[in-house]
Amino acid sequence: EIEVDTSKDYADINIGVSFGQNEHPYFVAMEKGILAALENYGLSESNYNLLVADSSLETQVSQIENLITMGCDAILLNPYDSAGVVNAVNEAVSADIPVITMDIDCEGSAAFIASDNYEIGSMLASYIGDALEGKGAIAIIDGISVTSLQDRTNGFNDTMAEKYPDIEIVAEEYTAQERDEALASAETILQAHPDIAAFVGVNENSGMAIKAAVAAAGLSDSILVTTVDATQENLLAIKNGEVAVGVAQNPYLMGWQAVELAMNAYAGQEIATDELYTTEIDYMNTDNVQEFIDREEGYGIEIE
Amino acid sequence: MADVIVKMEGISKTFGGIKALNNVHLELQAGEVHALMGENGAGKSTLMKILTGVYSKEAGHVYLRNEETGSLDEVEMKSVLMGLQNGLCMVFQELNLLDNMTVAENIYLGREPIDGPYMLNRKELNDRAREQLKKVKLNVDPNMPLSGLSPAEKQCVEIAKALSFDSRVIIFDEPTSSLSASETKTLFSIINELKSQGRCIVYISHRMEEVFEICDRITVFRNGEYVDTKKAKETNEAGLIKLMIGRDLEGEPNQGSEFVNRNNVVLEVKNVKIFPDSKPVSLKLYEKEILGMFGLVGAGRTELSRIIFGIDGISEGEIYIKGKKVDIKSPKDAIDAGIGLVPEDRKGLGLVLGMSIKDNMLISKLRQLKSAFLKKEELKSITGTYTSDLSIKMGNENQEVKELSGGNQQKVVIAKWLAMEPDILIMDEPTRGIDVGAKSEIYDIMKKLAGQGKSIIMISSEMEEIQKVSDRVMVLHAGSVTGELDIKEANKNNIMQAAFGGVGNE
Amino acid sequence: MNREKVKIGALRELLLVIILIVMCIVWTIMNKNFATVNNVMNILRVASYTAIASVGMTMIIIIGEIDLSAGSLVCVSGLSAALIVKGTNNIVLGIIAALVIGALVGLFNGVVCAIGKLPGFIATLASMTILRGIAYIITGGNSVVWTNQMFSKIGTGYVGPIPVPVLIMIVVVIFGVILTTKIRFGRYIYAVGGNSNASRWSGISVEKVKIIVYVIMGVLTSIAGLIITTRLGSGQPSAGTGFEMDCITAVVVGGTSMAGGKGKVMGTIVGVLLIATLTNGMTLVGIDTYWQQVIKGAIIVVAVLIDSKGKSAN
Amino acid sequence: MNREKVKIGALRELLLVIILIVMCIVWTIMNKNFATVNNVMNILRVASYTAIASVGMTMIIIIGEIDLSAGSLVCVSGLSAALIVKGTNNIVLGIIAALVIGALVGLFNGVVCAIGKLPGFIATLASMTILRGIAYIITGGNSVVWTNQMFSKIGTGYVGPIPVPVLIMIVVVIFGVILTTKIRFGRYIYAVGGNSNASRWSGISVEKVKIIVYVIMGVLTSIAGLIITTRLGSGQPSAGTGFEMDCITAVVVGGTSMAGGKGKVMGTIVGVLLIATLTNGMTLVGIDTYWQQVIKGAIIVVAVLIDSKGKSAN
Ligand SMILES: Nc1ncnc2c1ncn2[C@@H]1O[C@H](COP(=O)(O)OP(=O)(O)OP(=O)(O)O)[C@@H](O)[C@H]1O
Ligand SMILES: Nc1ncnc2c1ncn2[C@@H]1O[C@H](COP(=O)(O)OP(=O)(O)OP(=O)(O)O)[C@@H](O)[C@H]1O
Ligand SMILES: [Mg+2]
Ligand SMILES: [Mg+2]
Repeated sequence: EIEVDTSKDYADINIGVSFGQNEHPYFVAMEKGILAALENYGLSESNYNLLVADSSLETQVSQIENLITMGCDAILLNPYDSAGVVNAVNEAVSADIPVITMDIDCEGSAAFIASDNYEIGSMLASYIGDALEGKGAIAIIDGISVTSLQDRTNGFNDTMAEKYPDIEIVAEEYTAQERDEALASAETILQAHPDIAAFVGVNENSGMAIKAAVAAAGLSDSILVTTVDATQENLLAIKNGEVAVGVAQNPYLMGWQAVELAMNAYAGQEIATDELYTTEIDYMNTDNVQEFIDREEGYGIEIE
Repeated sequence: MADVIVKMEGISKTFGGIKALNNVHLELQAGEVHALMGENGAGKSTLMKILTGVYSKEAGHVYLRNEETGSLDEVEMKSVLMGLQNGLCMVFQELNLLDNMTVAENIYLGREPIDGPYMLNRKELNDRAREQLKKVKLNVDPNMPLSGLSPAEKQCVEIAKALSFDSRVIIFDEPTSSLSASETKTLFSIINELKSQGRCIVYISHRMEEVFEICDRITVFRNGEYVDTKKAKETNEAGLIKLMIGRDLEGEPNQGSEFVNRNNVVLEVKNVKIFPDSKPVSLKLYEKEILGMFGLVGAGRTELSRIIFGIDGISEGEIYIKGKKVDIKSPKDAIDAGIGLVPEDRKGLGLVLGMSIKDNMLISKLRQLKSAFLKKEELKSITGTYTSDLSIKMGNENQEVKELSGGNQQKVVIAKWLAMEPDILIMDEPTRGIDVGAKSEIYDIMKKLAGQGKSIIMISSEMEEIQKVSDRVMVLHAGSVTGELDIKEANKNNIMQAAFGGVGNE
Repeated sequence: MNREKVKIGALRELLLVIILIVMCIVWTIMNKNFATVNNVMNILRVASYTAIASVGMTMIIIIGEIDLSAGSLVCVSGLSAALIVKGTNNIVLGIIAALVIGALVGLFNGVVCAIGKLPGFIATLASMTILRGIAYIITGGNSVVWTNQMFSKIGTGYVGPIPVPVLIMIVVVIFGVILTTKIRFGRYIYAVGGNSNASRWSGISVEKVKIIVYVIMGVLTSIAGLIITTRLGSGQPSAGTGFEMDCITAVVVGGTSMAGGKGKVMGTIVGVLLIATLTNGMTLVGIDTYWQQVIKGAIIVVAVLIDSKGKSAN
Repeated sequence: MNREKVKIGALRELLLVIILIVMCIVWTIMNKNFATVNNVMNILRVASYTAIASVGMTMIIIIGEIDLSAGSLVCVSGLSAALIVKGTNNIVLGIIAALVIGALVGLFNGVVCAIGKLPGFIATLASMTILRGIAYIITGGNSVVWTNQMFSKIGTGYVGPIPVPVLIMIVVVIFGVILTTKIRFGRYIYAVGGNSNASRWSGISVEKVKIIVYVIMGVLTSIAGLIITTRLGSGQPSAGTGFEMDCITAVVVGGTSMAGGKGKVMGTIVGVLLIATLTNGMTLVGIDTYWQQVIKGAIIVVAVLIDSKGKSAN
């Protein structure tokens, strides 16, 4: 937990936020956390500036530059890619603006709040490996186009190769970033491999696309489907039994904590560079899905 | 024949199954003006395009005189550039200038004077261009964009460009079809000068009087075949026509039609201003009448037709059709009011070049058909009538219009408006580029239409044509009417006098 | 003569079809699952929404314009329908809303382009950006989920063995072919694209033609939007990104000239099928996703090259 | 006549500049940080790489073609340079490699388009897809990071108060203006775009002109790629996505006609600055990203509308 000096006057604080990708439920939750934390200090939307980089590193870099120009007191950054924002982050640092990274770290950040994407992939692999008792054929839709996806993909593949050498990945498509592409891939893969035991999605888009394709092919009973993130669609699908398992992160908490760190920096407190604040990641399945539904609804996110 | 500088032998060329040229030969001499004549689609332009390297030939040989040894050497003309380097230059039938560039840039395109290895020398460019423009007596700033020029001025630029190449052989493909009398005169003096310099000029035209005025020899083609070469002095108009179309053309002097119904005014234009600073114009067009409208370039005839057809707004005055005042705001309104217009600029305004002959002919007609669904048979019967009436030379109706010869394209434009069956047909230079045979067919059609109760305004710069078909002649000068003559009293003198702004007989 | 021309025309269209057939044979040999009813239906279903919007895009390109807003409109029309179905549970209302929005966006594009005299490129680039912004604003970045199972059937249902989207595609293609070849208005499309001045002088209201074509495009795009959204199972503010490029590619691969005045709806459909089959086959065979891109690019060039050489050879 | 035309031309260009100035005034009033040296340099730096490639894109569009591969080429050229600098620590080698790759891709596009007679749209669409695939294949999705600080200076360094990319931009713009207006070759670009047949018949090698313009475009794009990559501090297989659209938009907003034959490099630069200033101002003022998109779309339409009305009114 992060300690904050609540006696200070934060009324004039100006926090810049930059998300690397477009808004989607994951970032919506993160934003909710940010706003809730601000509110906790009696602050409002006027104390922060949210910019979304539309999956473009160039855009994100100029957005960071603009945040510096605006004289932000702290920047909460979800980098589109860790290596690609370094120069801009250094610029912020030399302007004495602390940068707190969320989800994906980068060099120069004052603090990093994360859930470990590699670990997410690894958890998916362990779950599948155990459920299939170490053997069988599976397919996966993953990707290397974004750091978070790439880490999950690596985590999954590494763990599979290490712990479950007898499980064969018979098909892999890097189309997880776009749902319609993922759906087309999933449908086609099921044509070639209707007999797989599990079909792994490493994010909401791939998970939901696989769910739809498996259902349409009438294979829901024989194929284990996975997904990632406690989003509305994922939670409902798990609740309905269409998806066997998901890994939940807690973006809301990430946002909340990032604000607290920013407050500390504003108050003149040293933030140890590179300190890692991890948020929990957990399995979600039919047994515990209600907990996550309740958690998210508690955050003010519509689920049911 | 020591002076032969070009010899073409056994030339053949087909376009997608159509035999455009079949075993044709031609010999050109230094210091002569050589006319090429023949019906539309006879292959004149194609032969010259083969000579200058635009098209490749399928069979045959081309020989050029080697200026050093004097011998005739066979050459394979691979590109226009190569043609130019060999002293062959052509003024194309269709304008080939660039609207987006200046006059000077057009003239020296590809040969711009440069400073050092790359730098464009604009001053030198403009100076040189001014020199060339002087030759064709065109008084425009070489630095102005070409798009600001009238068609006639553009044609002069094209000629100036050709002269600038300093070629041995200069080919003019219907250069006068958009020129008026005075510009034509200038061109002829240029041609005579070139001839005296020992150059060879190839002159393609459908205008007999021009051909006899300046040409030394005449070669006639028919249907892609060589027919004969004659000395101009040794033949005459009738003989040529016979060679060209294989029969005689009967021609009686025009007395005007007795059917013109002077009691029924079909179209009346009242006090319309053609140019902001000109006197208002009024005219009446009667039922069954062909009104010839003569004037020099810039007289405002085209402008007047644009106003009637709803292209340009009407600032002052009124237009009445069959006694009813009309407010025509667009060509669509005009067509609905029963007006058709064969425009002067067939490439830009008359045709959709990439569309089929059939579709071009039907495009204005379609809105009159009852059903929105196209009925093949119905359409075919419409197009069939006019392709045969106008004897359009083509492969088939589905061919793209741009593949037709110039004259045949013009026929398609006319067919398109005939198909629409307008009550009032305005024809702006309708026989531009059309051969003598087809011309007389078109005149017949016009007369037949008038006989059937239609009325026609024919804008023309050809005196002969005006005299041949009009029932009444109206002469415009600088945007106002300077003469109105019944055909019986109209002659070349009083028409010309009015055209120059002389005494009007309003 | 006449017969010869017909042959040439047929051969020209045939060439792409031949390429498509050859491709099918290759995939059949390489993977036993390719030539199954299921997989063919799969291909057709994936092709369906691109095909539907591409019918409109063909007309847009024939009139010499372009529509970059298709992808964003797919998204906004689908989202609106999803929001309405979610809120009211009334499918008809949702569908009508989507179509009306499509028509309105088309109207906007058409009016800016025809009356405002802006290039369609600019007009639709603007609406592309605006609509995408709106998509995120109305959803706040969230997915829109509905519960009405019937609504989902638009994208996922079957009539007999045939997926509903494929049926819709067939209807739209027939509509497109009739419109462009059998109807008076179709001639106007080609005329306007070939030479808009000459068309105006022939009594065609060029503005009206452009606007109508854009409205048709808008409506067809929103049909595609309905299919995509219901197929995905939720409304996504990011849906349809890059969709316009898929359509334009299909149109151009299908032999329609970007210069306007020329093109065929059936050619476009062959183009769509070619690309869908290629992607499907490569996935079945298990080619790496990014190698698929490389191969796809290469095959598009080769196919169009063969096609255009075949054309000019005649 | 002549004098009149010149006046019109000047006024026409002025209109966009006036819109730009008005916009700057608005932002200056609304935010104190706008009119600072730092921020202006920021705007110019963001504008620089788009401007550099847009100079090439202007020429491409003037010859009546298009280049969709710019975004992918930005990526591949930057990646190659990054890989080489990482491996050899030799900056010159890296830069040369990027430029050579740019030239080769341009050559490919140009040859397919000019000799293969494919529309530039298809040729570059294919290379776009292929290059993007290659970017992911050679990196495996990873960023490429180097240690040479000098290399990073290309994108991040300063000469006095002026960022290096801005200096490069100035050089490229001067090159572009001279090429299109002062050099003989520039006339050929306009000629080919205006009427390629008439150009050919005047002895211009249309093919050569097209190929050279595509090669120039390739080289300029790879310069943009070098700047973007070094500015980001790493080579990214996703870099440059959508970059071609930014360039095309700037060119068209700057008054160059998609129909070819007409356009000005300086107009394009004004277009780039207009869009960069708009984005910067909206961000500074704190407008929500998605509202920014809506406003941007609307302003592009309005600006081009005013511009084209101003043009036709004269
Ligand atoms: N590019 C082309 N494609 C197809 N056919 C063509 C092409 N150019 C010419 N033709 C055909 O070749 C024949 C000869 O045409 P050409 O233009 O040489 O005739 P012309 O004698 O110049 O006629 P005009 O007096 O009408 O200009 C015509 O039948 C024409 O349709
Ligand atoms: N008094 C004038 N005021 C303004 N413009 C004029 C005037 N006289 C001539 N013009 C211009 O001259 C050009 C030629 O006019 P128009 O085409 O109507 O003449 P025409 O009699 O049809 O001659 P042509 O034989 O060239 O067709 C037009 O572009 C017109 O704008
Ligand atoms: Mg001819
Ligand atoms: Mg006229």
